[in-house]
Amino acid sequence: MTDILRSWIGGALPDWLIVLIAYLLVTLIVLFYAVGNFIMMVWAERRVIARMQDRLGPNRVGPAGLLQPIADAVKMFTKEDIVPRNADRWVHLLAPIVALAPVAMMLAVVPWGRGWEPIDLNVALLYIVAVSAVSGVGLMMAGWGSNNKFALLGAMRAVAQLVSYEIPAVTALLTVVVLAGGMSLLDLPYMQAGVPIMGATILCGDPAGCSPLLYSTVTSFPGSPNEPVQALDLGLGWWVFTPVGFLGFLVFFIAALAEGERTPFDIPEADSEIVAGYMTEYSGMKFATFYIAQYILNFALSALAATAFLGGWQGPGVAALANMGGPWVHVAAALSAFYLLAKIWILFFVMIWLRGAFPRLRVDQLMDFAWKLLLPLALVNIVSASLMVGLTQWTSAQWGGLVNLDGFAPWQRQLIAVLVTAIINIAAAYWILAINQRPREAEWDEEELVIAP
Amino acid sequence: MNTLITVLFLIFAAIILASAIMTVTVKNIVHAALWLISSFFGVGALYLLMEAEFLGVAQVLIYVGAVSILILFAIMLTRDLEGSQNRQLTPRWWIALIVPAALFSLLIVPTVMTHAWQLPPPPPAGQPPAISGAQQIGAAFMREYLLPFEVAAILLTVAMIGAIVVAFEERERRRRVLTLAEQVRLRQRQQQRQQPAPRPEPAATAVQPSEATGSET
Amino acid sequence: MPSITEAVPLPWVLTLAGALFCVGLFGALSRRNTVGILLGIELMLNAVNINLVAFWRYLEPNVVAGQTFALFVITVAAAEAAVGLAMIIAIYRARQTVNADEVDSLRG
Amino acid sequence: MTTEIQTETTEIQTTRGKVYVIDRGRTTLRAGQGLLTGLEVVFRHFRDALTRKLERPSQQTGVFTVQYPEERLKLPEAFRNFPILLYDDETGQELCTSCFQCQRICPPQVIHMTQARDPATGKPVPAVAEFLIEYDACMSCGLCAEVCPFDAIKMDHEFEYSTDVHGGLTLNKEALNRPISYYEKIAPTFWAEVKDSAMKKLQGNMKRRPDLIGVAPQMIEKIKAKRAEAAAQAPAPAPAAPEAAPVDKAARLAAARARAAEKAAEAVPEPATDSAPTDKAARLAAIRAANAAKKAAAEGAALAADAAPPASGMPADKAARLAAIRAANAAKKAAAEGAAPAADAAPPVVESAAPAADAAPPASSMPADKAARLAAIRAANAAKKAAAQRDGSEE
Repeated sequence: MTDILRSWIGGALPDWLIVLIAYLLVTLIVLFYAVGNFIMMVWAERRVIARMQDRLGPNRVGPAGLLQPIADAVKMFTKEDIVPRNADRWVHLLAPIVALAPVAMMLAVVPWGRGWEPIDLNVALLYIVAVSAVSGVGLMMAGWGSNNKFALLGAMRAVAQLVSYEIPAVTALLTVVVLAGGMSLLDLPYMQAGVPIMGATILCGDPAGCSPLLYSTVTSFPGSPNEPVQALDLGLGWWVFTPVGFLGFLVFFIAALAEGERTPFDIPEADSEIVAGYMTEYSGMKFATFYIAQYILNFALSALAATAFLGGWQGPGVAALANMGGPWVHVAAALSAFYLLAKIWILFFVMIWLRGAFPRLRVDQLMDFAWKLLLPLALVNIVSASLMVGLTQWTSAQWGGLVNLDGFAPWQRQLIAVLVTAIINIAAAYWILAINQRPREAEWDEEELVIAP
Repeated sequence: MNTLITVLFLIFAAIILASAIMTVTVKNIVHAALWLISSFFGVGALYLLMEAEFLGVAQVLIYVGAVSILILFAIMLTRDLEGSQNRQLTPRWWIALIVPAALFSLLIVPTVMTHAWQLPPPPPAGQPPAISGAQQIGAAFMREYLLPFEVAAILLTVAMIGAIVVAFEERERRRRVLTLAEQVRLRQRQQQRQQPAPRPEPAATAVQPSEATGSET
Repeated sequence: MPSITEAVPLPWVLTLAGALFCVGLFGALSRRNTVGILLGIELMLNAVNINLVAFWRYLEPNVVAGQTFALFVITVAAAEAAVGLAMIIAIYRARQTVNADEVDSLRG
Repeated sequence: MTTEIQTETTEIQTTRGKVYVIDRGRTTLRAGQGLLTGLEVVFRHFRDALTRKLERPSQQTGVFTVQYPEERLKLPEAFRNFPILLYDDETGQELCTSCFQCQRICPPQVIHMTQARDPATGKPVPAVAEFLIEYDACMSCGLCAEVCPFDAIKMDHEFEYSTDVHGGLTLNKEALNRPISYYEKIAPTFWAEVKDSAMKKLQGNMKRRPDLIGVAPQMIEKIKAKRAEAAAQAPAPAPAAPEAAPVDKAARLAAARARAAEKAAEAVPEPATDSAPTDKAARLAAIRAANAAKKAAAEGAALAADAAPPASGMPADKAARLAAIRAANAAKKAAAEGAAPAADAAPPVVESAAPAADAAPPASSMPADKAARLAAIRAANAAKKAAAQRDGSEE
């Protein structure tokens, strides 16, 4: 963007101003993209959940009810802004902003398409995690500043949930860090080129005879410091197809559900128990701000899950188009952006689906689930990820002579790694599920049991 | 460009100091904690300005995302104390003011200003200075700082266990609430125990409401 | 690429850190509320971290010692906050107060 | 998917209530299997809701939404929203007689009415002059419709009354009026139950309403037009049989009346509870009275035919009166003749005579009505006297 602006306005403006304008423009574009998606998500959620409940959903405003979010927005704008008399005015006012701002900041580092990256931050994954943790402060402020028991209770629940689910989420993302050998989000889609399960390990035998439509230059298969190679590239080497990536994706997605306060983890705003949680005392635009924050958080988390595990913008045809060069590169970029958007929306559909299917968890179930199931699985997964990297890339010297895979072709090593990690992960999943089961009837100690009143 | 950085530094410094002063002076302890968060943010931004990206992000993650949330939780678990009637400062707070003020004006500023700092020579033009990032930090932790790293890990574990032990609220009994199915199963078992010789017809095992209340025993 | 080393002299940064430390010290000394004391301590730790990072950036940008130590400080701060707050909660449970003045007996 | 459950059900009392335990044999759920089943069910609903509409209640998936303004569910007949007033399609006569029953019973007191008065005499007429219902305060209890003896007020199915006019929900008679055919359409079985009695009562009331009083406001113009039309057509056939018509009419009327009397006598209601003979005697008396009435009517008709100058209903009226008197006499005689046990049955006789007398007056003229009532009263008195005599002689 900076370069384009430089070429347009050239020397008319000082360079720093051009940089500033470019950043502002990119920010605006990303924010509008997110808000546009938010609008569509609100509409889609209502329509889809309605169909799941054998209803039609909003279909009056505009074609198929598409303008319903606009109508809602108008309603929100024109509503009275009510601040409870004993509320802490400033905290009450700032809370929605503090909740929304970090969520919007998360969008800055996501690569939205091939070459469409707002910011290249080399600690992007950590940045996303850090920034998403900040919104907890906003929730706490909302709960405390409202001077309302329900709000405070909701805020405490929300923050407790956010903090405890951050740990499995971060641990699952660590898998990606191990696989990628870095925390930059930009490299992740490039590393997920190739074919399912095997990744970019099926190399071109004869560099001259490989069609650029099927083969592309891959600088590294996961984390490898090797020379660039020509590998078969269908844009499908997503990590979710490997055992490590699959388990990591599951854990991360579940944790993301909890962080985004989606059903079945919508305990903080359980409307049947505590009205609307921390949003109880909010109305009008402030409420809308929370609402937007929640949906954009879901959007960003879906984007992160898609980028980290589902190949991001990677998809069939992107590499081929990019290899054709010239204007096709832009077509490839557009196609890749579409792929990412499609993945985000599929994940969002799953979120709606889960909301349609499952009831809300209790708080203790929620905590049990995070600490007794997700976290052990994620920890085991990190071990698997390390093994995966070691088996595919380390030389026998790095292994200290324990394992010698130097003579194998990349695809053979990949296959071995996939098998080993699959065994480890499946065994671990069975074991952890088994020890988490309720005690069998034969093992009941009747003194310990309490019959619910 | 340098002016921009200077201005940014001054802004961040102002945010940090103003927030810190508010933190130690406001009456409402929740507000103090919120001002502290603002100060943490300023420090994080300063780290980014000093090109310590990893540290800046870690600052936000740990201080803002964890420590301040912990503090807010603690405040809210020990409520009714931030009432404005309560004096927030000790009776001899002016002594507490004199000591840091003296420390700052008599010791820190003269030392910092007069000391001859041996700054490394600026790198040759057009070549950015080599700045260590996240990867170097990771490598350092695994090599020369392995022992401190492990100690830190143990410290964190100890802190976690300690925090749980200290704050643990002992209940009379840890109990598990049965699901309805389990409750039914339990009834059946108790029933079987009460009737060691089960009657032949299965209908007899059906529990009548009056029996189930335990009047038989 | 401009850097902070050219734009801001090191003493400024160190003065900022010193000022922050003194503010934190004042907070830790003057507050009656134990949570308030903890806030002051957090400020002081942050001041130290600024110093460490500044020294790393200005004096030895190639050596990660400064950042590493800052990370250790953060670790310790987190541990301290966790244990300290747990203690505050325990004290509150036992005595219904978090005032440092009133907690003057060594008996639990 | 019908799996038959062979094992018997046991019930177990728990703290949360009674639980019926069905042993379905061995079922083991693996971890997450239940969750996946739930997802599958929801997805099936989602898929089917995209493709089809729920048509039969037996279908479990598919959109069941009714898109209200365009599509509507058929309302059940007993649905009640706000009350309406009925009027006769043909004559435009309202069924309401302003008896004030509904006004009295209305719990929120939203019904208000004024009785119509004859402009000539100033006397009240069994018709309503103005009728107001405040729909906005109506609670749709339907008591007014329950209590109405003339089936004039009924509960409507219409429920779309939103308005932004303050006071726009206070409806007057014109707004409340609906033709009977409308009510018959929305509640056919309900109307069929009350149709006959309602129409009969209306016939009775119509006689006591001079001119256009009691005609639904929206029908007045139509009725006038119809009358004008009828007037335009009437002169043509009138000269052809100027005499025969009225006489004929009177005769037919008398016959009808006699038949009615007969019928009424046959259908002697409850009072004769204790003994069959009494009943029989009473019926006998009634039949005789009817016969007498018939004869009298026939005579009267003849007389009328003789005596009547061509035109109006007055002579016929006279004849009718005569017939009534004769009927009364006959009844008196019958009562006197009646056996001792008939004493108890006297009221039925009176009753049977009264309808006959009531039915007597033609058209709508007051005097005739009066005369008939007089005759009836006389008949009743005679019967009573006869009964008293019987009683006395018995003792």
